Amino acid sequence: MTDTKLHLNREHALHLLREMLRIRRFEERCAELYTEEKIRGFLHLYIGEEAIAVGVMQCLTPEDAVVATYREHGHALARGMPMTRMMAEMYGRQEGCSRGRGGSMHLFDAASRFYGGNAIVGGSLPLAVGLALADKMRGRQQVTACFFGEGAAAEGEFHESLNLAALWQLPVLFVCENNLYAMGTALERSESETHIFRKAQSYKVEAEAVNGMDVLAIEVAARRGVAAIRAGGGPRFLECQTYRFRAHSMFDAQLYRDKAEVEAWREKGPVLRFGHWLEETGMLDPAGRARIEAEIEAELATAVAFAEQGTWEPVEDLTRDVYTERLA
Amino acid sequence: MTDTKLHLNREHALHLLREMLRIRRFEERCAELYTEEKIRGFLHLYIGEEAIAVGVMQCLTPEDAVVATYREHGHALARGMPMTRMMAEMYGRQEGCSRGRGGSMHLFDAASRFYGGNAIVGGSLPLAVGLALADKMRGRQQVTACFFGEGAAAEGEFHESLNLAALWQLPVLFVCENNLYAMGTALERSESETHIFRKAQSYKVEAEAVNGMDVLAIEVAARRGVAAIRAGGGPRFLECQTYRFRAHSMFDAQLYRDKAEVEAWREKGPVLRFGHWLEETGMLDPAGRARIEAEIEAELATAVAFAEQGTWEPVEDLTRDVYTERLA
Amino acid sequence: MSAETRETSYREAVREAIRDALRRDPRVFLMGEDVGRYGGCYAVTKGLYDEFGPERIRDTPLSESGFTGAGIGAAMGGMRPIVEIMTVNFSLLALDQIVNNAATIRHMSGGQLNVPVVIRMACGAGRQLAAQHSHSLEAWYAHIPGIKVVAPATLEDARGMLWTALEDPDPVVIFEHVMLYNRTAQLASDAGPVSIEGAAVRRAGGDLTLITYGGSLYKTLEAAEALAGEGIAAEVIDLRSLRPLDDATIMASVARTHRALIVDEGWRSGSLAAEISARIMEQAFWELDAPVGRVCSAEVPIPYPKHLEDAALPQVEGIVAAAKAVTGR
Amino acid sequence: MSAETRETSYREAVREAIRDALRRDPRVFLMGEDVGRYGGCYAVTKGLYDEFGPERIRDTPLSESGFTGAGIGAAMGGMRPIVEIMTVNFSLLALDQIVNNAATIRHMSGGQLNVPVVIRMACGAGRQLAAQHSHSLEAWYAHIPGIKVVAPATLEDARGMLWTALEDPDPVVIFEHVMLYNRTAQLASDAGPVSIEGAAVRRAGGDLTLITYGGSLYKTLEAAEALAGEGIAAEVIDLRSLRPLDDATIMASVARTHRALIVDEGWRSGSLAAEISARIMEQAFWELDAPVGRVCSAEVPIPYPKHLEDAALPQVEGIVAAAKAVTGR
Ligand SMILES: Cc1ncc(C[n+]2csc(CCOP(=O)(O)OP(=O)(O)O)c2C)c(N)n1
Ligand SMILES: Cc1ncc(C[n+]2csc(CCOP(=O)(O)OP(=O)(O)O)c2C)c(N)n1
Ligand SMILES: [Mg+2]
Ligand SMILES: [Mg+2]
Repeated sequence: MTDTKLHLNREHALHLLREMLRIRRFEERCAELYTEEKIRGFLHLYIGEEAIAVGVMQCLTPEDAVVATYREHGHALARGMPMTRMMAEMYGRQEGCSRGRGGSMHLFDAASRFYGGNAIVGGSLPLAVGLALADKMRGRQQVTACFFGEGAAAEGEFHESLNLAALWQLPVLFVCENNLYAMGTALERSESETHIFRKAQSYKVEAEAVNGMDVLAIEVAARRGVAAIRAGGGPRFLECQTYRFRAHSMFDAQLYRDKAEVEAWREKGPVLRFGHWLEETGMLDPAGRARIEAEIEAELATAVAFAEQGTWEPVEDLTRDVYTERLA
Repeated sequence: MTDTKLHLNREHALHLLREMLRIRRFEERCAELYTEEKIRGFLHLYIGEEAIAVGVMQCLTPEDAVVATYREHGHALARGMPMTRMMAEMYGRQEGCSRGRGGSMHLFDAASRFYGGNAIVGGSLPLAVGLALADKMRGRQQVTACFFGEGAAAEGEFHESLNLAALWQLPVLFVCENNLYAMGTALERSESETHIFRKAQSYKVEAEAVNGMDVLAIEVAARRGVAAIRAGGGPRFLECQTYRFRAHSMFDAQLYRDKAEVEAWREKGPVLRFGHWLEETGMLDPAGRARIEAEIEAELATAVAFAEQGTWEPVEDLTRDVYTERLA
Repeated sequence: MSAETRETSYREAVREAIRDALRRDPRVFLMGEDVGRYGGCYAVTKGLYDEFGPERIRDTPLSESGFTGAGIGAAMGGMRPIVEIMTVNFSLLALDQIVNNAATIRHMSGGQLNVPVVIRMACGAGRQLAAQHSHSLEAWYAHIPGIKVVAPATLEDARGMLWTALEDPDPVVIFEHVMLYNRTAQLASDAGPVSIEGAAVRRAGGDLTLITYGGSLYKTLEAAEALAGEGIAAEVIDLRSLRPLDDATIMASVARTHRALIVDEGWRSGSLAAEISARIMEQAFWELDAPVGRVCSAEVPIPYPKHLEDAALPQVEGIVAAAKAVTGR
Repeated sequence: MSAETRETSYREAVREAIRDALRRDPRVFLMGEDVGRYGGCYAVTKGLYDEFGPERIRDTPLSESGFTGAGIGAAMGGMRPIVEIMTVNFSLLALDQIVNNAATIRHMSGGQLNVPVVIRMACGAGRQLAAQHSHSLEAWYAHIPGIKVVAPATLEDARGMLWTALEDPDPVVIFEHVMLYNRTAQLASDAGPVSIEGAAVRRAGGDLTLITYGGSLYKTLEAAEALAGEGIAAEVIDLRSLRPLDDATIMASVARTHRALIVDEGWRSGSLAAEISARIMEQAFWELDAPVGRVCSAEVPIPYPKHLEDAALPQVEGIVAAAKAVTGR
């Protein structure tokens, strides 16, 4: 049985900070690269929500599966996908993790059981149910972690998936990233019941709300959930209360919310707060912080260089892998 | 404001019995006519569940709207649709209420705002939401009563509809006819939460469970619900606990349930029990009962004769009404 | 084909195919509404629940998108699910999963992930089930790159294509026309796998090519017989695979007959028949002695009464008349 | 056309059409995801929320089936809803409502009930949005009896067809290609209603007929221009209405040019182009001097990188080359 208590030593604490910072810096760079037109299509930033992916990923083994949305850079990085291949994907290079075909919204990595990168809101939940069903039927002790926004909770596929997972007691950890908005639609204008964890409970799924800005709280809750799932207790649900600091995508004028609201949330930011706390507790000093930043900057520089040097998939390969090529 | 208490006088009590009996006898005849191959396609009988349609319809005005499923003979009759045009529809005659094109599963009647007759499980709930939205936007005090089985509650469209109705506080009376089976699938094998009214509550819709075999209980609950809706209180939800005495359709070997279970429920039958009670209270005597039966038999004979004498829509009219013909 | 044969129904052939797959491969399971205790809405799976139990003959709640998506996920997770959608009309609820997920994931992931799911569904009209239960949407499915689509019309194909579909690494949709289930024929006890790519010539003839599939095959064969009586020798091609289409077989036949008629229960506009006509236009135009014809369903929601349902669907007389028109007789 | 004109974008033309409808008829309202406070995912409805308020510019939760069905219900209840589905890909979630309900109810109820709903959606590729956001499923919709389907390509049509669609007693689906929104042109301030049935000849020419619609119109016009430079006079037909199709305009043109090429962003197999090719086969075969050609999208889920997305879609050079092939030059 996995230990559900968090043994917070300095090393682990700094690991958490570093992981969140890697996401933050990666995405800040992506936003710049978008302006430079290196990255195109839709780009959805996770900035402000890093604690969730980082906290949850601590509790998964390499054999577990991860299913995410179009806002999945953070999950992919925290899952351990190489930043090089991710950045190459953002560029559309064939060295990218999806051969360049997916871009920002469709990061995939079979090796780390990272099943996307799904851009239909709610559409990935049934996939998570199926992955967990396969694991259960094959007698494996694996967990599928399924991330999605609170907006997805209104879709019929949420409903059907929660019911199936609960009915069949499948090993799914549902992680709802409640950032209060679905594009420009505030939660209270889209759900009659705004406590998403209560919606989950209505399927008899054990569910709780967690401070999504607190990486430690997330990790503790996820560890508890994953342990219960591995023990055969069926699905668990975490509603992580968070906030997206940036626009929905690069095309969003943010007419639907006040600057002041955004500012207030920024002050609760997961990187900011956790950084302060580490300083207060003496686990981190300015030199240590600078070292981490420098390492990330180096990783990012490598990733950008890798993407820049990447190549385009030949046009002749356009229809490759629509179907599996088979030897005659 | 409508009175939510039930003033049960003898006349009303006998009306309820008669209405339930009309449905029962109509459907028994339909089953025979199916065997005689006068009626074809799918035929789903409501036998055992009559109290629900009859109880609820007492609370509606002619301006209210009704939306039902493929198991809707009872609702159509209780709504006041002429048995003649219904039976003609069962035969596929152009004198039928849907010009013969719908058959058993698609009874429609614009005059009584009876919007089908819908054969996609769950698919009619969004229609009910929309009808109620129209009434609300047009400032009318009307209610849309939406009937569906417990099996529909697993569909995504249930989820989306309940949320929309609750969010926008729409005048819908949701009536779930929980007969414990969706075809051959028992409720506990299809829902993690088997109390359907609790599912409704999870959308913050006021909901209650009612004995679906007790026409008076249904009427009281529906009257309360309709009054609250008309007062602007948003949607209400009734879970009516009932049982289908017959097979799901005419093609069902009923492998999934015991004869004994069916028998036990038959003893709780709505017609049987209410009839006994009326006898006990002295409201009904054998002569009175015989009179009712004779009247229904006459109505039914007229209906069958009407259907028998009905005509086939000319083949040339096949494509008529796919689009609205417009005068140039 | 020297093995013993047995009088079998199409329904039984499908059931045998499922049973066989379940026995061969522990990764195979069947999932759908009422496939288990009820025995399947068209009684196809009767008995399998008792034989294989609730895990492998898995009844689902009414939630087409959810369980179809779960089948896709389970396929990615290493299983070989057979998802049954009762009829194609209900598959409208599952199209997001089929089109946005099953059909895209391999390509979109750069070839990393496969979705070896098989989705079976009944389709077609003829049982007076009216406008919401009588669709023929094969053309829709055949439009989607990333999935394969088959329509077994014979018992051999119904028996043999399922295993081939399960061995295929990509998603395969199998259409079973409702009017075929009761059809019976002799089936060899050792009937083996059948390819899911490639059409079959069901009758040879030199005067014109009749191209069809699924539920319309037998009407077309009947029409060919009637035409023979009038001295017109029709070749009948059963497409079997609707995606990919077997252009070679079609064009080879048209090169011999110089005339073609397509029989397709789909609504005429945007039918699969249109695609075949367009391909003949592109690949065999100079061979044609007359325009390619189509016999399709009338463009109406299918009505309930028998005479109108019959009038809405392709029928033998209509096929014969259209074939004569194509041959100029 | 003597009225004052103004430089307008397609986006603004759609917005003006919506505003006009909302002003004219109190039964009209707009409903969809982020149509209100956000201003529409493609900024089409920006400003309307402030002008008309939350009842008539109604933001919905993410629930395509639910709110599309609600639009259908509201239409039956006497309103004139405009339902916006952000893009056609998400409409896969609403197809049960559109196909099983909107398209059937009038016929199935014996003509008693109408469904005067208008459903608008963006479609098409070109913005590097990859496999789940770039569909062209017009062919699917055009297959369904009971609905009408239009694809306004010009500003006049975008401005004028909405009101006509709202006045139509039957369900109308309007496709707006994403690459059109930023297009600008002069639009008359009194631009009036436009019929939703009937194609338009956008360029006259006697050597071959190019048939297209929606986002492909401008590529096709460019190709016609290039062809003119090579001495080939191409006529360009903008279908505008995809269901019903305007056979008369197509056949009249083919009767003059004897050659035709169809340009359609849908995947080739089962494309709308196939239907048009089949109709020309049936109605104008004897007029043809060469097989009708098709330029369609490659049969792949649309990939993200620009060079592959471009390669997947019809492009001017490809149209020119195909047109030359059809003319034998
Ligand atoms: C089925 C579907 N409908 C609409 C969209 C367009 N869309 C993309 S993201 C989004 C908002 C989703 O909100 P939420 O689930 O809360 O996730 P967040 O973006 O806040 O992380 C919408 C409406 C979509 N991708 N899929
Ligand atoms: C979307 C859809 N899936 C499947 C069916 C086939 N089907 C018809 S009725 C039925 C059972 C419905 O059960 P329930 O909602 O409880 O209603 P009941 O028949 O018990 O009145 C099923 C599975 C259908 N008509 N629609
Ligand atoms: Mg959100
Ligand atoms: Mg039931």
